[in-house]
Order: sequence, then C-alpha cells, then structure tokens
Amino acid sequence: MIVFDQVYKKYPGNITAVENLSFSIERGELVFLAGHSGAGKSTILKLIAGSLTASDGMIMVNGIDLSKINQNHRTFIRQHIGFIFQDHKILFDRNVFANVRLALDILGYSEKEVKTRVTKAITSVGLEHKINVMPQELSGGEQQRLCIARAVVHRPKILIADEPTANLDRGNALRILELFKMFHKAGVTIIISAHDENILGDYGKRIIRINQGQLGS
Amino acid sequence: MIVFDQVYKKYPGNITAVENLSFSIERGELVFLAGHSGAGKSTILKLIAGSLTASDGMIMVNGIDLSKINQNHRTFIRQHIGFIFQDHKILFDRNVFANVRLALDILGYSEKEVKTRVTKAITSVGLEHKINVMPQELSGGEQQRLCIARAVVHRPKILIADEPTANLDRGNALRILELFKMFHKAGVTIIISAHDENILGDYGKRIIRINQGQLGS
Amino acid sequence: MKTISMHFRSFILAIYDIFKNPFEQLLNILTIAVIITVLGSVLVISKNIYNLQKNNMNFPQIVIYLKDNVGQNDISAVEAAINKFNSKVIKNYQFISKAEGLNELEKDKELKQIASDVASSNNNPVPDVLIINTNTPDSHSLQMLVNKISKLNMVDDVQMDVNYANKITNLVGFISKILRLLQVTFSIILIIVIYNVIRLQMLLRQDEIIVSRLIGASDSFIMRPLAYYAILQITIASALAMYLVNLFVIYINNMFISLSSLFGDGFLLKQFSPIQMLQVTGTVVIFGIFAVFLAVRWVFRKSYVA
Amino acid sequence: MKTISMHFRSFILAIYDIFKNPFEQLLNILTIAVIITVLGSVLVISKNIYNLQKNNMNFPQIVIYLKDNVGQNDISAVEAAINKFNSKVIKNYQFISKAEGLNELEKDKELKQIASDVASSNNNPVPDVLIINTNTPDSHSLQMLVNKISKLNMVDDVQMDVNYANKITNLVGFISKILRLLQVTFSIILIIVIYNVIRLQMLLRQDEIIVSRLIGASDSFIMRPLAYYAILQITIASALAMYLVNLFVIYINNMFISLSSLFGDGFLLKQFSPIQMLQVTGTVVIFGIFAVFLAVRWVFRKSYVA
Ligand SMILES: Nc1ncnc2c1ncn2[C@@H]1O[C@H](COP(=O)(O)OP(=O)(O)OP(=O)(O)O)[C@@H](O)[C@H]1O
Ligand SMILES: Nc1ncnc2c1ncn2[C@@H]1O[C@H](COP(=O)(O)OP(=O)(O)OP(=O)(O)O)[C@@H](O)[C@H]1O
Ligand SMILES: [Mg+2]
Ligand SMILES: [Mg+2]
Repeated sequence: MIVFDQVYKKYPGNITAVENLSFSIERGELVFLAGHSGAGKSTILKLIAGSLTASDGMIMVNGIDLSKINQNHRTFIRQHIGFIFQDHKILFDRNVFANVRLALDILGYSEKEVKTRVTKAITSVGLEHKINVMPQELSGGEQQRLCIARAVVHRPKILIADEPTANLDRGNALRILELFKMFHKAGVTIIISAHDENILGDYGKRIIRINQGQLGS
Repeated sequence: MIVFDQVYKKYPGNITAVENLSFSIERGELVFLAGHSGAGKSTILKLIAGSLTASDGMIMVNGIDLSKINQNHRTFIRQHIGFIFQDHKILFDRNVFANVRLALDILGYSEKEVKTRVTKAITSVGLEHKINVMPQELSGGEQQRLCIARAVVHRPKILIADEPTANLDRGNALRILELFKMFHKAGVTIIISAHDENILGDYGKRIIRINQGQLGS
Repeated sequence: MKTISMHFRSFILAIYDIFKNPFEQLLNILTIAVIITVLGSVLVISKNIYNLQKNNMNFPQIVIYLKDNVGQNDISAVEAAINKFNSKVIKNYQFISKAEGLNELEKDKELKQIASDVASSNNNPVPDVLIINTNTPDSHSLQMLVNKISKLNMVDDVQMDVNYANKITNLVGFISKILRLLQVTFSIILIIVIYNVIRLQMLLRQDEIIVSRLIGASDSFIMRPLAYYAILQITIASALAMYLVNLFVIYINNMFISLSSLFGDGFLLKQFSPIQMLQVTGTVVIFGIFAVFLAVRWVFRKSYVA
Repeated sequence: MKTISMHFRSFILAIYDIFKNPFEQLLNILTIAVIITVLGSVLVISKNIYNLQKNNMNFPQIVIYLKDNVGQNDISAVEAAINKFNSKVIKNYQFISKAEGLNELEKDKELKQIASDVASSNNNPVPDVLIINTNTPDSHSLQMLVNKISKLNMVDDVQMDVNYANKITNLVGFISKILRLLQVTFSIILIIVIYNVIRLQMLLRQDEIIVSRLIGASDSFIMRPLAYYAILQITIASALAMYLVNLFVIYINNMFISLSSLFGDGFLLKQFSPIQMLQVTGTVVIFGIFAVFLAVRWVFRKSYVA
C-alpha cells in the first residue's frame, strides 16, 4: 500500500513540483499517473521509490514512513521495487544481459538462477535476439525495453514505470502492457506514468491525473 | 534534396538495419518516417546527417554524394542540419541556455545575436522559465524540448527529428508540430520519425513507412 | 558463503574490467607504478644508507704516538686498553713501528727527500704509532676513547681528526635529512596521484555507481567490485614497481662496481626483501581501498542520490 | 577577428571551467604540479652540478719541484710557461719557497718532530715548489700540462695525483649518470602522468566532444577550449611547481649553509632563472596541448563518430 498525505516537494530554486498531494494506492492495484510535461509525474514516482525525499507531508510505502528510514532501510525498500526510469539509466559499459542481471546480483541470486531469470525477462520484452549486444547498438525502443526487463527481472512487489512506452510503437507498447497486466494478476502493485492517455484506453483502470503538481481533472 | 539510392546499412555483427532502400525527398518537403521499434528509422536519419556511413548504395544531400566527402565537408554539411536526437544528447555540465547556444557558437555568431536567437528558440519550445536551469533539473519532456530548441536555433536548412514528441503530452506535442510547420513554411526540409502515426494524423503530409529496414506498407 | 561468493564474483569482474580496456588500464597502472617506483627507490636507498655508512665511509682514525723508549710490554698494555672498548666504536687497529713509519715516509714522494736525509742521519725521529680505525661517526664516544688512551703513561700524544668526525656526522645527517625529505615528498605525491587516478576512474563509473544505488544496491555491494578493481590495479602497479626498483638497484650497483675505485668494494645496494615488498604493496593497496571509499562517497554526494 | 574572439572566448570558458569545480581541478593541478616539481628539482640540481664542480671540488694539484739551485729568473720562466696554458686547465698557481715549505712542514703535527730535527740541522732539504691548482678533471689535458712542464730544465720533478684526478672524473661521471637517469625517468613520469590526467579529463568530457562533433563542430572548435583548459591547468601547475622548486632550493641551501663546514662556503644551488622557468613551463604546456590532441582523437575513435 502506498499513501501520500499532503505531500510537498520543493526543488532548490523555489520550484514546487508537488503540492499538497494526497492519494492512496492499494496493494496489487494498477494505477496510471497522467499529466502534462512537467506536471510532476516523475517526481511522484521518485518519491515513492525513496530516491527523493518529500519536503513536507508523509509518504507511506507498505506501512513504512519513508521520512523515518535510514540508508540501509532505503536500500532494502528499493530492492523490492522495480523502477523503469524515464531516462532509462542503462549502463553502456556492459551488454544487455549484464544490464539486466544487475538487479539480481544486488539480491545475491545464484549464477544459475540469474541465467534463467534474465533470459526470461529479456524474452518477455522481445529482446532475446539482442541478449549479448551492447546497449549503444540498440535502437531507442530496444533500450527502453531493456530498461523494462531490468525492472521486472527480480519480480518486485511494486513496479514503477515512468513513461515506459514513450519510445515504443503500438505493437511493442501493447506487449509491454500485457506484461504489466500479467504482473498485476500476480499481485504486483503497478504505477505507470504516461503523458498520453491513449495507450491506457482499453485497460479501464484507475487514473490519477496530475496537473501542476496537484491532483487534476 | 535528399536521395537514397539502393542504400544498405550493415552494423557489425551482421545486423542489416537498412536494406536496399530508395526514396527521395524534395527540398522544402515535410516527411514523416514511420516504423516499428528497430525498423531502422534512427539509422536512416543518421545516414542523412552523415554521422553514419552507408555500407552500400548512394546517399545525396543537396546534391552532394555523402560517400565522397571528407571530414571538413561533413562538418560543413552538419552545420546546415538541425538534428533532434532520440536520446537527446544534452550536455549535463551546462545550463539550458549554454546547451542551446552551442549550435550558434559552432557557427561563430556574435554574443548579441546568440542571446537573441537562443532566447527565441527556448521560448518557442516553452522553456523560457527554465532558461538558466541545469538539465538534470528538467523533466523528461522539458529535456526533449531543450533538444528541439538546440536543433532549430541556427535555422538549419534541413531539420531531422528523431521521435521529437515521444516524451511530450498532446499539448506540447502539438506546439512542437506547429513549430515544425512554421519552419516548413519558411522552406526548411523536415524529416520526422515517429513510431506512433497518431501524432501525424491531421497534417496530411507524406509518410515514408519503414519495415525491417525496407520500404513498408 | 554468500558473501564469499560475492567477493569472488567481484574479484573476477575486476579482472575482467582490467582486461576489457587493457590500454587504458595500462596507463593508469603505469601512472601508479612509476610513482611507487620512485618512492620504492628512495626507500631502498634509505634502507641501505646505514650499511653504506658502516662499510664504506672512513670513520676518523685515531693516531696514538707512543713515547720514545717503549718496549713490547708497553705496546701490549696499550693494545689491552684498546681491546676493552666496544667494537661499536673500534673497528680495528694497527701497530706501526718506528722503522715501518720511516719506510712509509719514504713512499711519499713529496717527503722522500726528507726521509732519506733522516734515514741517512741514522737517527730515526719517527715514533712508534698505533692507528685505530673507528667504527662510528659519533664524536662524543670517540672523544671518550681518546681521553682514556691519553691517560696511559706510555702514550705520548693522541690525535684524532675531530673535524673529520664532525664532517661525517654532518654528512650522514645531511643525507638522511634529504632522504627523509624525499620520502615525505614522494609519499605525498603517491597519495595525491593515486587518489586522483582512482577518483577520475570512479567518476568515469559514476553511472554504474548511481544506477546501482537507485535500484537497491548497498554501499558495500557498490564498493566491493570497485575496491577489487583498485586493488588489482594497484597490485599490478606495485609488482611492476618492485620490478623496476630491482632494475634500478641493479643499475646503480653496476655503476658502483665499475666505480669501485671510488667507493670501495663493499658498497652495493641491497634489494627489498620479499617481506618489505609486501609491506610496501600492502600499504599502497590499503590506501587505494581508502581512496575508492572516499571517491565513491564523493560521487554519491555530487549526484544527490539519497 | 572572428578567430581571435573565438580564442578569447575559449580562454574565458576554460577559466570558468577551472573555477567551476575548484576542488576537482585542484587535485588534477596538484598531480601535475608535483611531478613538474620533482623534474624541476632534478633539473635545478643538474644545472648546478657544473658550478658545484668548479667551486667545490678540488681538482688535482700539480706540484712542480724545482731544482736545488734555482734563482728568481728560473722561477719567472716557469711561471711564464704556466701562464701560456689555458685558464680552462689552470685555475691558479702558488709559489712556495724552501723556507715556507719547511714552515708548512712544522705545522703538521705528525711531521713536526722531523721538521724541527731538520730545521735544527741547518740544512733545509725542502725544495722550492710551485703548486698549480687545476680547473678540470680531464686527465688527458692535465697529463699534457705535466709533460710540457717536465721538459723545462729548471724543473726537477712534476707530480700529479692522477689517481685522484681519475676519481674525480669518475665521480663527476657517476653523478651526471645518476642525474641523467633521473631526468629521463622523471620526464617519462611527467609524460605518462600528464597524458593520463588529461586523457581521463577528456574522457569525462566525452559527451561534450561527441555532441559538438555531431552538430557540426570542427576539430579545432572542439579542441580549442579543451586545449586552453589544459594550458591553464598546466600553467597553474607549473607556476606552483616553480614555487615549490624554489622552496626546495631554499631548503637545500639552508642545509648547505648549516653544513658549510662540510661543503665549504661557495656551495649554494642557484634558482632557475625566469627564462628557464618559462622554458620548463612552455615545454610542459606544449606537451599538454599535444596530450589534448591525442586524447580527443582517441575519444573520437572510441565513440565511432564519423
Ligand atoms: N532536480 C530538479 N531540480 C529542480 N527542478 C526540478 C528537478 N526535477 C524536476 N524539476 C521540475 O519539477 C517539475 C516536475 O518535474 P517532473 O520531472 O516530475 O515532471 P514530469 O511530470 O515527469 O514531466 P515529463 O512528462 O516531462 O517527464 C518540472 O517543472 C521540472 O522542471
Ligand atoms: N550501433 C549499432 N550496432 C549494431 N546494431 C545496431 C546499431 N544501432 C542500431 N542497431 C540495430 O539496427 C536496427 C535498427 O535500429 P534503429 O535505431 O535504426 O531503429 P529505430 O527504427 O530507430 O527504432 P526505435 O523506434 O526503437 O528507435 C535495430 O535492430 C538495432 O538493434
Ligand atoms: Mg517525467
Ligand atoms: Mg530510433
């Protein structure tokens, strides 16, 4: 369960990215976060993942108040989250396989399990033919899918996807959404940000609309 | 005028990204390049800009055969092209203004002219309130718009946009397309790649569809 | 078990990283190696300076002039007195009789005319003499020795080149001051250069550090491979440096041998012992780990990742 | 005009870059500075070694024994012969008469007894002597001098301590060999370390280099600010290094002064002259520009940007 209670996020330079924001997301829910460019979507997702700290208000993730945790605890929480970054954050010094396995290495999986899981994750985003390729040899959409594979490979309890289909054609986007749906069915809490509500259309799930850092219409 | 004549592009590892591709684009045309993820769109755009060289076939840009030019000439051609990179290629060590001015500095504009032009370009993409901000303090869509401003600031003869609206909401995307339309009216040749033909809908311009590196349906 | 295997994996990854870009690594390794070599050479010289003093410098001679009419007994008595002294002060001594003295005198070209005049006069004015080669530059203990011997009643006069002894003391002090200056200087250089190389490399791996942290890696997970990376680099650099120091010592020793007329035979630099090599390497490696730690913290701070 | 203003802009940008991250720059600058300091110190010492030889080493003395019955004319004739020689070989000379010679002899403790015996015999066997202080360790030209003088007929004998001369020659050779070794070593170190620091910094500016190239920057446009950046860094480092070398010289000279008993008064290291400082700085700066050029080319190649 994720709860935002009157959360503010001010960046240096007096920029208020999130203002008095309250909402809650149930465990196992699939939620879309929609809003214009600069609305504060990424900021909200980073707050949930603990890579940003709120300026004011309370954020609870799985019953833990994020303002009260130390570094070890934050690390622990992150290990149970899968994050698809808007700017991908791919490591260009290692191939696709090694990029994806990083999430498993952090959790200390055995070599054998790493192999099976990584292969499976890469296949699920349609990159099986690129498994040993370096990221700079991938197209934009392929890089995005690599990022998705890394986020899901350790089967996180919470999946946070920041514009996961921005660089994907309709076919690939649907495939990714199918993947998310599968995770959703398995009980994973999923939050997907999108500037384009079109891609959400036929899911009929809950949409949180953000406008200038506040709940919008 | 841009002409592709039986162009092939093979990457190391026996990957054929572009295969026997022929088309031509008239001076002043506005063309959309559509195709699935990995179809070869970015490869084609890079070939036009001369940052990749064809493995086979001929590419002519404004009457110059790109396979026959030296480094100086390539530099010269690039100065007349505006390129919006799919992966943005923003410099994170300098602010928005300095990122945009780079294109003018290369051409040796005076300090005064730099100031006017950069301000105008930044305003045209709606980033005027972020002019002195560092790029890592921009949202994903804002970064994309910064990249667009840099590509148009020196009023290039050819504008190449690789998925320029992937990270933008409808409002901002339309604004950018308006901007392109304006350039088009001023006689600039414009090639825009997109995985999503929706955004092109109401323009009614020519679309080149790419499928697996070849002209598609 | 898990931790051990993680360490092992980090170690393998580090080896892989080093060999992935051998040329780039080579430059970093060389940079570190040359600085260690310079410091190592200074250390080798410092280590040898004591031996060098002992074997190759002429510590002051003490010349004992015996009275004109001494017999064998008196000489033995003086020798007995000398023998009581510590071998740290006295290296050896030598008795030169009147006759030998005149003989010596004749060898000196400048004086041979005088000597032959004297010899022909059948009245040898040269006294019996005992020459002590001392073993220390310490003028205090030497002076004590001189005073003791002067009191013996068969001794006419005792001469020591105190000035020379002071010179030697000063020279030793001078050399060790310079060596200390060099040691400090090169240690500082080593610290600055290694930290800078490690820091720049960590900066180049900034993405890796930040992304790992963002997806849940603990500090130790992040630092482990980087530390191994630095350890490997520094160990290779250090091994190379030890080899170069060896070459340096051999080179210098060859020069000494070809210049033995100048320095005498005994003067050869001793190499580092294996244990000393391990000590040097170990110290630098520990510093390298520390540098990684500092540099990574600094990357965290720079990138504002909580 | 345009080019000049572009250079000026690049220069200003470089200053800005340096002061943007002063701490990081400081480390790079320090790294470069310490290496230049070490090389500079070696150069200063090398530069001084010749003066040092001249003023402080005793080149062999040549002792001319005149015949027993020479008069003032004969002495003047020898002096005239000596004066014909080059001042590069002969530093000065000194006439010591029979009487003075005996006097000298009496000063020597070991010999005073003999001397007084001799003096009391009213038959001074000490010859008139001319002592030449030479000015070179070169035993060949010294031997020529000796041969010439021997042939003069009022000269009884000429003695030169050839062995000593050889020793000096060897010692000078030894010192300059070591200094040459150090110069070469530290030059290599300087090249490696500077190239590595520049290379790592260019690597950190890889994005800037690649993006500029992709949007139409010429090579000179890309390299100009980077070159200024390196020039500034190296110039600051070099200025710092020159200051440190100065401190080093002062430190060493203070030691020499406090040890003047050991080395004599004249032995002080001379600082670099401003021109020499400029030469050192200039050489390093030129190498730095070259390093930027190499490193940027290398970034181009690494990133496959046409
Ligand atoms: N590190 C930062 N420092 C200062 N301001 C920031 C920072 N990050 C984001 N902002 C600002 O906060 C606002 C919200 O940014 P955010 O990234 O959350 O938007 P977003 O909804 O994700 O937009 P997009 O769809 O363009 O990615 C924007 O105006 C942005 O400029
Ligand atoms: N440098 C490279 N080395 C090897 N293969 C490459 C390289 N760049 C691209 N490719 C491959 O070439 C194909 C076409 O890539 P390209 O980037 O042109 O696709 P795209 O149409 O732009 O796709 P997207 O919409 O995902 O950006 C892809 O299969 C990609 O993996
Ligand atoms: Mg965002
Ligand atoms: Mg693409």
